[in-house]
Amino acid sequence: MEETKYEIVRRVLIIRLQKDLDHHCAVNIREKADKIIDRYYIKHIIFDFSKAKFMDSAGIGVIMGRYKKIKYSGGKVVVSGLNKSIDRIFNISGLYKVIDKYDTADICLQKIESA
Amino acid sequence: MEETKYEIVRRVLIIRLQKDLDHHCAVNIREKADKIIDRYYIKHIIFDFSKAKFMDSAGIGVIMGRYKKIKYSGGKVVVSGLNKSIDRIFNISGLYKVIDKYDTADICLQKIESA
Amino acid sequence: MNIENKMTIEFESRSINESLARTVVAAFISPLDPTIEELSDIRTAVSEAVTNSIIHGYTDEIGIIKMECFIVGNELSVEISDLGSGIEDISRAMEPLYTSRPELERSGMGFTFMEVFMDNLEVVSVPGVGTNITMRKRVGSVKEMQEYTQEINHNVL
Amino acid sequence: MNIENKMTIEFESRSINESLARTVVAAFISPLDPTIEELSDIRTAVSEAVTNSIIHGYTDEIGIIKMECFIVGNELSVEISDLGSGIEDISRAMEPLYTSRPELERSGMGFTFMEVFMDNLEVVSVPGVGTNITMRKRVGSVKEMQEYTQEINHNVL
Ligand SMILES: Nc1ncnc2c1ncn2[C@@H]1O[C@H](COP(=O)(O)OP(=O)(O)O)[C@@H](O)[C@H]1O
Ligand SMILES: Nc1ncnc2c1ncn2[C@@H]1O[C@H](COP(=O)(O)OP(=O)(O)O)[C@@H](O)[C@H]1O
Repeated sequence: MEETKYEIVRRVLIIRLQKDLDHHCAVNIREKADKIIDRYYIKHIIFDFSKAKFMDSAGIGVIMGRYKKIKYSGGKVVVSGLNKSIDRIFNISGLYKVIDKYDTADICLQKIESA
Repeated sequence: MEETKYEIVRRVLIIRLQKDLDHHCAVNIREKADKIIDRYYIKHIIFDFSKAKFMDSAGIGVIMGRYKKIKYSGGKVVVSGLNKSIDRIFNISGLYKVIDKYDTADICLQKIESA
Repeated sequence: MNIENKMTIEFESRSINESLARTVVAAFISPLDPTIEELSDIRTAVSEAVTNSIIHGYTDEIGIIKMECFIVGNELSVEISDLGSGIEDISRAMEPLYTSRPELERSGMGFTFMEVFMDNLEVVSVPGVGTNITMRKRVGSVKEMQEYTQEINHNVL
Repeated sequence: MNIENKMTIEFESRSINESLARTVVAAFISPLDPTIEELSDIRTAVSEAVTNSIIHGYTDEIGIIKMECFIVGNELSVEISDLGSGIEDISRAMEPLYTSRPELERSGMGFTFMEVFMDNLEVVSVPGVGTNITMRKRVGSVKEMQEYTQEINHNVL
């Protein structure tokens, strides 16, 4: 089973999700991400879904949770590579009101750093 | 769900298996193949497994059944494109004693027609 | 299409079994030849109900979750039940964004997704006894509709 | 590795459910991170037992087949049972190439595959009552063995 990948570029954390973002995975991601955020003074977060196939409402919790954590220090959460089903979950749940979407993690990084 | 494909080249029937060759599919393949064999005076049969992922002992029945049907008129059954697991089933069951294997359906056709 | 089939699976309330439940329901409906969207709708709805039984129904203990699936014609019905804590106030529980466990970063969108992604949702729950979720969805109906529309267009032209 | 999990699935004896049973067992063992070969071994053995319940156990009627799976440590155990015709002579049934239904092109290799592909096979059957097949297999053991061998080699060098 593929594990979620974490990459740090300057003060941006890129979380590359694998396969499913459900409650089972959410628990691990939340813990791991928060450790990295605190330890490496992370300002912005990119969730890259290009390898993810599935997300349910537990994913909303993970994303909103990280958003709340970094927004006070002016950080942004952006997402990339969503398939149709995951895009629909984002739409229905209203996540796009606070979170921007781009095609790839690279574009996310450019947008964040040029903002 | 992908359906098994049947192709007739001169008097050779090429059966292109999709996904699983289990008892469920075996029932259909047996019926369809026998109709074609009788109707089009089929002499040889190629089972192409290049799109197949799984075979159990029901597959042995289908292959041996067709072998018995055409061997009296000097026909041959040859197979191609087996993955490791299916190759192992062929080995254990002794099918290779009466059935030749080649890499692709095209090579099977050449071998049959040049024999 | 005239398919009939049924199955029941019981599994422990471990989060690893959320993906098991999704895979099982997907495999069970594959004879109906669902669209990618229908598959994703059903997988999501099942995931929500099973996760709820794990988190809210059984909280910290390991209990048994039961999922019964039926196909009649082109309709799937799925029943997911637990013998856990039950729900005190079902209508409040079903409100979008309501969650009793914000500390777990629950979004309160579980029931909303079950309603949106399935044709029909019924919730029966008794505090201290357990919860039973029944969901129904016609599968392949989009394709039938398209064929139907094409037929109509054809007739009009 | 210290995984524990269990599940039970009951489904109708329709041939369409042969692939369901394989998919379910594969999804159930995925936390054990099986090799492709182990997955294929287990899928084949389960397919044989389930097909037998459908063809031999229930013949032309629709009955219920039960599959119970357990993981303890890195061992899978699968129990497949039917309430069908049962087997008169188990040792003859288990002989390679023996089949009571050659007219269905059965090869008589089902039990042989279950034995070859699993570590352990037990057959309990009572004529007129039903049949119960229990199979066990350590999963991931090949990888452990390889690591062990590497360790030994390392120690020797
Ligand atoms: N199986 C269940 N057992 C007990 N309570 C439940 C169950 N399912 C749902 N609930 C209650 O209903 C509430 C709303 O559920 P839902 O809309 O799925 O949101 P969430 O799971 O994010 O809290 C839950 O917070 C919980 O209090
Ligand atoms: N579940 C079962 N119920 C009744 N009879 C069975 C069952 N499983 C196996 N048998 C008997 O054992 C024989 C051998 O089984 P097997 O080795 O799987 O070969 P095959 O299925 O090809 O006949 C069958 O032909 C049948 O007579």
